[in-house]
Amino acid sequence: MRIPCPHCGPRTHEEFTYYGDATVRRPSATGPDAEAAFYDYVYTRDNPCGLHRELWFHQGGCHEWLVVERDTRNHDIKGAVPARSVFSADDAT
Amino acid sequence: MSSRIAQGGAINRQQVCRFTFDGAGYSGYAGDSLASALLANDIRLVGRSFKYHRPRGILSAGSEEPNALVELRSGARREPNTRATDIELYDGLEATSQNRWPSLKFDVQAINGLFSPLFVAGFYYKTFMWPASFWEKVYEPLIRRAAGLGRAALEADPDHYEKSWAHCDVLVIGAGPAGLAAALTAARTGARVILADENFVLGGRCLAERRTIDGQPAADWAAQAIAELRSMPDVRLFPRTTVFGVFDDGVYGAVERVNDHLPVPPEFQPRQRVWRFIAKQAVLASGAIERPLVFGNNDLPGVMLAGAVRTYLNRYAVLPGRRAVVFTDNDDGWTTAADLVAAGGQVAAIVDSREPVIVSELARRFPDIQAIAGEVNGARGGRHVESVEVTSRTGTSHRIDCNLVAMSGGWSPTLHLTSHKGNRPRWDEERSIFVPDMLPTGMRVAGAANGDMTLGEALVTGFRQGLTAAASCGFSGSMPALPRVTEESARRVPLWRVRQALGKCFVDFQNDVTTDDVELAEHEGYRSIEHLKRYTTLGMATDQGKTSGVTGIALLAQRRSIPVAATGTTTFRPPYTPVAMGALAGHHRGMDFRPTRYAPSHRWASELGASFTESGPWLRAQWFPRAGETDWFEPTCREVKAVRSTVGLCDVSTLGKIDVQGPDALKFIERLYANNFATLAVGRTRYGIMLREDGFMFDDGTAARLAENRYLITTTTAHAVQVYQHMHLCHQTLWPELDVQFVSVTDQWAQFAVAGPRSRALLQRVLDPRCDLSNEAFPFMACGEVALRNGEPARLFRISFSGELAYEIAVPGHRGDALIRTLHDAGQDLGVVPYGLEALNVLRVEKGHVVGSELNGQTTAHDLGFGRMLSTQKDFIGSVLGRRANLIDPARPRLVGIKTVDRNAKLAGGMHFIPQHAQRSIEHDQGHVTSVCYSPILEQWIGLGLLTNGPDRHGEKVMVVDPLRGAETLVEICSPVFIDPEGARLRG
Amino acid sequence: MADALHFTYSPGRLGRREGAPGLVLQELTQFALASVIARKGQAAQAVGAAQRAFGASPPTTPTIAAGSDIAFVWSGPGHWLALGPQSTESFEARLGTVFGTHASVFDQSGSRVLLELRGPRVRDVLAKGVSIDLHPRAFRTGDVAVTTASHLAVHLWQVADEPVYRLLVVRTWFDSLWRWLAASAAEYGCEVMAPTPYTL
Amino acid sequence: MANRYSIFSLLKESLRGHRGWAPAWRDPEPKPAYDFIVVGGGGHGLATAYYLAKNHNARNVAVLEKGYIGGGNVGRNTTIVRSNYLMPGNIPFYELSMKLWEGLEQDLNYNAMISQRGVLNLFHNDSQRDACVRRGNAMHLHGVDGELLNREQVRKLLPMADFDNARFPIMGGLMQRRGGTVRHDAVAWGFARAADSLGVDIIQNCEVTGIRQDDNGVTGVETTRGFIGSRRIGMACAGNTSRVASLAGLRLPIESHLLQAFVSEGLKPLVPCVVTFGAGHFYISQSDKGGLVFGGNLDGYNSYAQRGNLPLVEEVCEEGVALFPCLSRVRMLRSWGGIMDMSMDGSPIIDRTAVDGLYLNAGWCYGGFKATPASGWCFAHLLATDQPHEVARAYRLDRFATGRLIDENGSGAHPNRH
Repeated sequence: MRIPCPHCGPRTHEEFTYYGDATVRRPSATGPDAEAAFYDYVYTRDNPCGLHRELWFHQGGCHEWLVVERDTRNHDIKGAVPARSVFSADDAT
Repeated sequence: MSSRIAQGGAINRQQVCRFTFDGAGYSGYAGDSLASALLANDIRLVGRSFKYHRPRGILSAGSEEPNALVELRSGARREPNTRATDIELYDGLEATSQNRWPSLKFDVQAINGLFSPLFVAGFYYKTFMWPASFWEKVYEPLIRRAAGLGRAALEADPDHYEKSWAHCDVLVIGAGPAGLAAALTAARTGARVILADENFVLGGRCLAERRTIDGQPAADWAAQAIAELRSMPDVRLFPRTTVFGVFDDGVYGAVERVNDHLPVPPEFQPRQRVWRFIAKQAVLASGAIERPLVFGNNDLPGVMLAGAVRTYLNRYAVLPGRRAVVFTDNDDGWTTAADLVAAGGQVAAIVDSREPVIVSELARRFPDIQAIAGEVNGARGGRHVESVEVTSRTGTSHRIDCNLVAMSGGWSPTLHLTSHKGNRPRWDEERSIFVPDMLPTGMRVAGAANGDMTLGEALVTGFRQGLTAAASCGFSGSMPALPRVTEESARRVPLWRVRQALGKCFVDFQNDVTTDDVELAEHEGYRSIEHLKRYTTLGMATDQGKTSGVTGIALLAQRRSIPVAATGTTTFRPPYTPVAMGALAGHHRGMDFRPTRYAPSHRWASELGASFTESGPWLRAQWFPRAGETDWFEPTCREVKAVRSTVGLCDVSTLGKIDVQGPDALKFIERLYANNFATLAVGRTRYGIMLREDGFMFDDGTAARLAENRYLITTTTAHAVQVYQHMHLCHQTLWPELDVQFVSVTDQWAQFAVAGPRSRALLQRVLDPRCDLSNEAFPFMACGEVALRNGEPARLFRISFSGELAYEIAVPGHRGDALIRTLHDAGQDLGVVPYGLEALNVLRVEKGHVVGSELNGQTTAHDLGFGRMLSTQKDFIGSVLGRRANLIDPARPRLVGIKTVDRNAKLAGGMHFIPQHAQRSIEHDQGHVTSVCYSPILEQWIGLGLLTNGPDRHGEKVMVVDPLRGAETLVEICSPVFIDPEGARLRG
Repeated sequence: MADALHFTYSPGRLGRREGAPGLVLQELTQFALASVIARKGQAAQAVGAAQRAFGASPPTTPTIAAGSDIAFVWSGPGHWLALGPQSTESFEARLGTVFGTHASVFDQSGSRVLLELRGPRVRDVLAKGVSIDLHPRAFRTGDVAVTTASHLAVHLWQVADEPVYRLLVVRTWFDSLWRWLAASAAEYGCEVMAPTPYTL
Repeated sequence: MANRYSIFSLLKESLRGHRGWAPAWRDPEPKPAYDFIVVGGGGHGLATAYYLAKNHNARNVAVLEKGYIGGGNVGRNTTIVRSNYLMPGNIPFYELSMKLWEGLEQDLNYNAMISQRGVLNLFHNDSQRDACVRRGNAMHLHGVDGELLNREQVRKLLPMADFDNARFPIMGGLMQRRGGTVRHDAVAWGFARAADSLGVDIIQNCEVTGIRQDDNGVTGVETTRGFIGSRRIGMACAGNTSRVASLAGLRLPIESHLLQAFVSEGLKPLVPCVVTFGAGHFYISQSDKGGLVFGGNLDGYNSYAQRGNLPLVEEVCEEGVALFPCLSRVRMLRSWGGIMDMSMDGSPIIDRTAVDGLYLNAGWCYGGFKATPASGWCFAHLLATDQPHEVARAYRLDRFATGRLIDENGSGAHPNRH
């Protein structure tokens, strides 16, 4: 696979480290259901057969985390954006 | 060279190549393949089949060859299962037949043939079950010896390999007429083109046919095309290069046989090179593979694919048989008859399985050849075909003497690469072939690979696909004038098997799969094509069913009375042809298997004769033996004692170091670490633990507050990369709002532990005298910038892993070697001693510090005695799930110290705790010993372990058992801190 | 020389002995190096500060920008490696003064080894371990790649059209990189030059 | 009715052209309802159906398979069986599996070529040795065989291994002699034939597209061949567990990952036992046909594609050649890819779900093949009795919430690192 790093250009996926689902969000540690929420966050996954938004770290490049949208059926990559932008946008909303 | 035709062919008759086969000497010419040279020397029997050990000859002239497999070369360079049809002849070539004993001609296991009624598909699933103990002892060894094909070398491969990357706009796979045409039009647009072909000569079937392009021989046209391509700067030609796999996003794997045409690669050159071609577009022009016909004894040497016969005639100038019978179900077979006649061979008959009307129409063109509308029922002969039995449509039978049967069951597009990404080909009922359907992104297909079987179609589709591929990359050009070519026809009426067979009809030659096997499998319910394949092993030999797959599918369809399209296909997977593992490994073998990381003191340590060991990627000094010390034990004890009594030096640069700056630096590390850092003052260092979000221990280390908004944190050697990545993850996805910057400075700082009662004295000699190291000015856990005597800057940390008065001093990486030498020299009269990992381990076990064997990913902070460090005042990674009842359960195995009750007894890591007097069984398993050492200070073996309810059991005696090695001993549970529990020494 | 951990780097000819070397390589020494990372939201200000002080704008794309004596090698968004001559003055302090609150500065002077590579086969050698496209249509003088060479993290940039490249590699990995480079260049012949002080 | 397989029946049939063999299994139409439905006609599903019929006398059982039986991971693995585990929750289960393997052929009357040629885990440094000792001792305390070999013993067994020029020299190995290999396809077919002969309906080309529930739990499944009713439904569809479970609204601690495996060209005997390389992630054995069967790590990213990429292929070959330098000239013949149910702690799940009557057998990571008989045995027990089998008690779904994890290699909740 070649991941289109928005900073470095397309690179072989060997340069990246995979982390997994980019749609889960770290819950509040103080809520009454914190433990259940963290269980969901840490352990359960949609694991879709199809488009998957996932985190990759450009370990062998710019050291940026990316959110890559990729089809798990055929590995087609739709795009990659800096994780910072995705997760900062989350904050804004 | 009795079968060599006097003239013609793409061989160099000036360059004779001598070679041996089974020890006997022969000769051929440069440009020959081993197969053509064998045929030229009238060698017809080349190998034995897998199961029945039947005599086998040469079926094809290419990489689809199932039969003619040999062991090439000898000794450490022996290569089993090498296709004679692929090997380029070189002077000194050495080949040996395989899978036969004692000789190729008299193979004892040919007796298997007599039992063939027993050895049907799946027979082994039905027997060898009784008695149960006989399988491994009797049956399996017999089967294993009989199975397998060639013998692998046992010695290390003396050759080297490498891997490389190449980028292009258009990759053209196959340099036959379609591929050359595609490369030409693409390259003329200015696009960057790579043209690769598995053969050692580019040209494909242009070299094998007597056809013309614009009035000139096809081979000449090909030579001109190649010359033009060679003249273009952005075109790269790769002969001897098989594109073996298609991977995601335009990555194509290829292997270039750089020097396989030489006895030994020239000095400094690789034997083979794996290429990763990165192509925006690809044109697949891989041609087609001819199908054998299925009739009795169709595996006899001398029965050959008709197209291969033409290759031998036209490209290699070899007449594979003097008297031939051509058996075909299509027009192309007739071309072979014509070529045979043209080459001076005799064609005894053409047997065409189609309607008499077609046959007689074609026969008009060959007035001298007997044409029979009918079929070959079987071939006869011992180790070679001697005659065929033929039945005509009218019912008359003939026996025709011959020593060559040229058979043609039509051509199957070589579309393997179109389906490597999971796309399945489509059955074209009209032409009775599978054709590419959905293609991998960026791939197009031209010529025979797409079912366009004639030369004219190959050129047109090649030109067109080359042009469109280039256009997709933004390059434009125009179609050249279409050349005039010899007329030909690819009409075919498929004959999947003869109606009446004499003898075994082979579908998969190498694996000895016959029509009977296919029928039996279907009968027994193995009806899916995948079941059929797996049950009969059809298509699973080294040729991966290149000549048998389509026939197998068609026969299954016939048997099930369903259309071929409904039967489906098996999946083609990389590699297209087998690839040497060495080529895929490339440079990364032996000592270069993985990179080695050297600590800054490495040269100094090796000068001192240190013994080194792997620590992850690092090579670290294990101990520093002195004259007379022969094992690890003496130097280790000596080094430990020195640290406890004088002063020791140890390179600790391998710890991960991350420099964290910015206004939110404190907030950031507060969230990363489980313990409190808010109260850490500038100029002070604190031990810290990190958890994973699931609440288990992740890593430990120290954080030094270098300035108001600057912290230097350390990680364990093992987790340095993971912690750094984790910090980025946390910053970029969890807390992007934090204004914090950090970078790994592991390599920037060479860092040495100076440990022992005289460490202060030693440091005072190397530091600027103005530097105050007194307890008041620089107490335990202090940190700061200092200067060396020569004025160079350094950092000093008063931290101690050994439990002694100790410091760690850091200088920029390139100054590390100088500093360690300065320290070592300056401390000679203080008794300074370098110490290695073994002593470091003893020192830390004596102090109860945990390392990787305790931080093993299965332990919690509570397990390791850090429970009280966990902050309850803040949220940090792991704070929520770390509170789960099961993670803080006191009954979990928790950290303890152990010492042997018998002071002479030894301990070993991995022993398990069992209560004294309890049975040595799992119900009584209470944990395990994580770390052990011989403490030269306590003069006995001690250790650390994880014991159920451990901290509550100090003073109790427990067995530690090692049933694996038959050892056990009684230990006393104690605090993990064996030495100086009050910490007086390190504060000294 | 003594400051680097070179087990195998020694001037002379490696690999094929006949003919002109396919690769010429030389270690560049006596440089100062620092990581510069812009503070949150301060990248533009950091760039401006550098432009004023050094005559070089730290680039926002993978390129290198050289000023009077300092060059900025792109290393990631808002992240550069500043490369300058060695001096008695602290490089980190010098940069720190310029960047002030716009960027954090981390001395890296001891962390890397810098090589210069040239020769008719330099692209072929690099292609054996570097996965990016170095064809002149894709990678030109002034371009930077933060990538891997034989699985080791490197900064690679082109300094002349011939082409000439510079390769910056982590010091403790250098020996392995060297072994790969020597093996990859062997078939073309490789001339190793004596180390020389770094210049822009 | 199926014939009994033996040398005698084979001889008899060979004399009459093998015309008398009965189909190994029937090809029945689905009935409107069954007492038990097992979703997934792989090794685990077929074994579950077999043991439901054999151990629990269930006579009305269907196995629903979306493609052809044995087409998933049971036919796409490296055929290794072993019980050399570390964690208390795992050892008894895998040991039950080992014992079932040892009697399987007689039980099924199908030769699956169970070959106890030994499984040798190499270690290359002190801490790996200690970890092997810890594991070997845990095995011994469970009554499972294991032996520690030193460097010289390993050299004698594997003279072609690299002892002289290795980046990570071999120090020794942990050998489980009862471990070995099994002919993978034969496991699926053997269980299918035996289950079929006990009346189990094996329904191929029948994909489950929905799971119907009422207030009392599941009532059946929608399939491409219509609705099929049942109050006890077991999911044994590793690789696709998340997809099938999502039909019942379940979200699981599982990711689907890709594992490639490889086979070389056929060779005369070379590798005498299963060997795992400790300085990487590589394992190798030799099949009865002579092919070297080997594999390595996961590709590392979520995938349902059943095919992988080149870097992993290269890595595996690097490891193979580093271990046995003579493999350099051996050719890789074929690669394939399977979808692994990677659970969050690397261990499986055999448990009830939040939906009554719907049971889960999942999360086998890449260890599912060796577990096949015990998984079927225990899952059948759970389906038939609604109680976990004694050796599978640790495989609870709620352990991820409670923290009673079974994390053999301490990687935490990172499926691709297990």
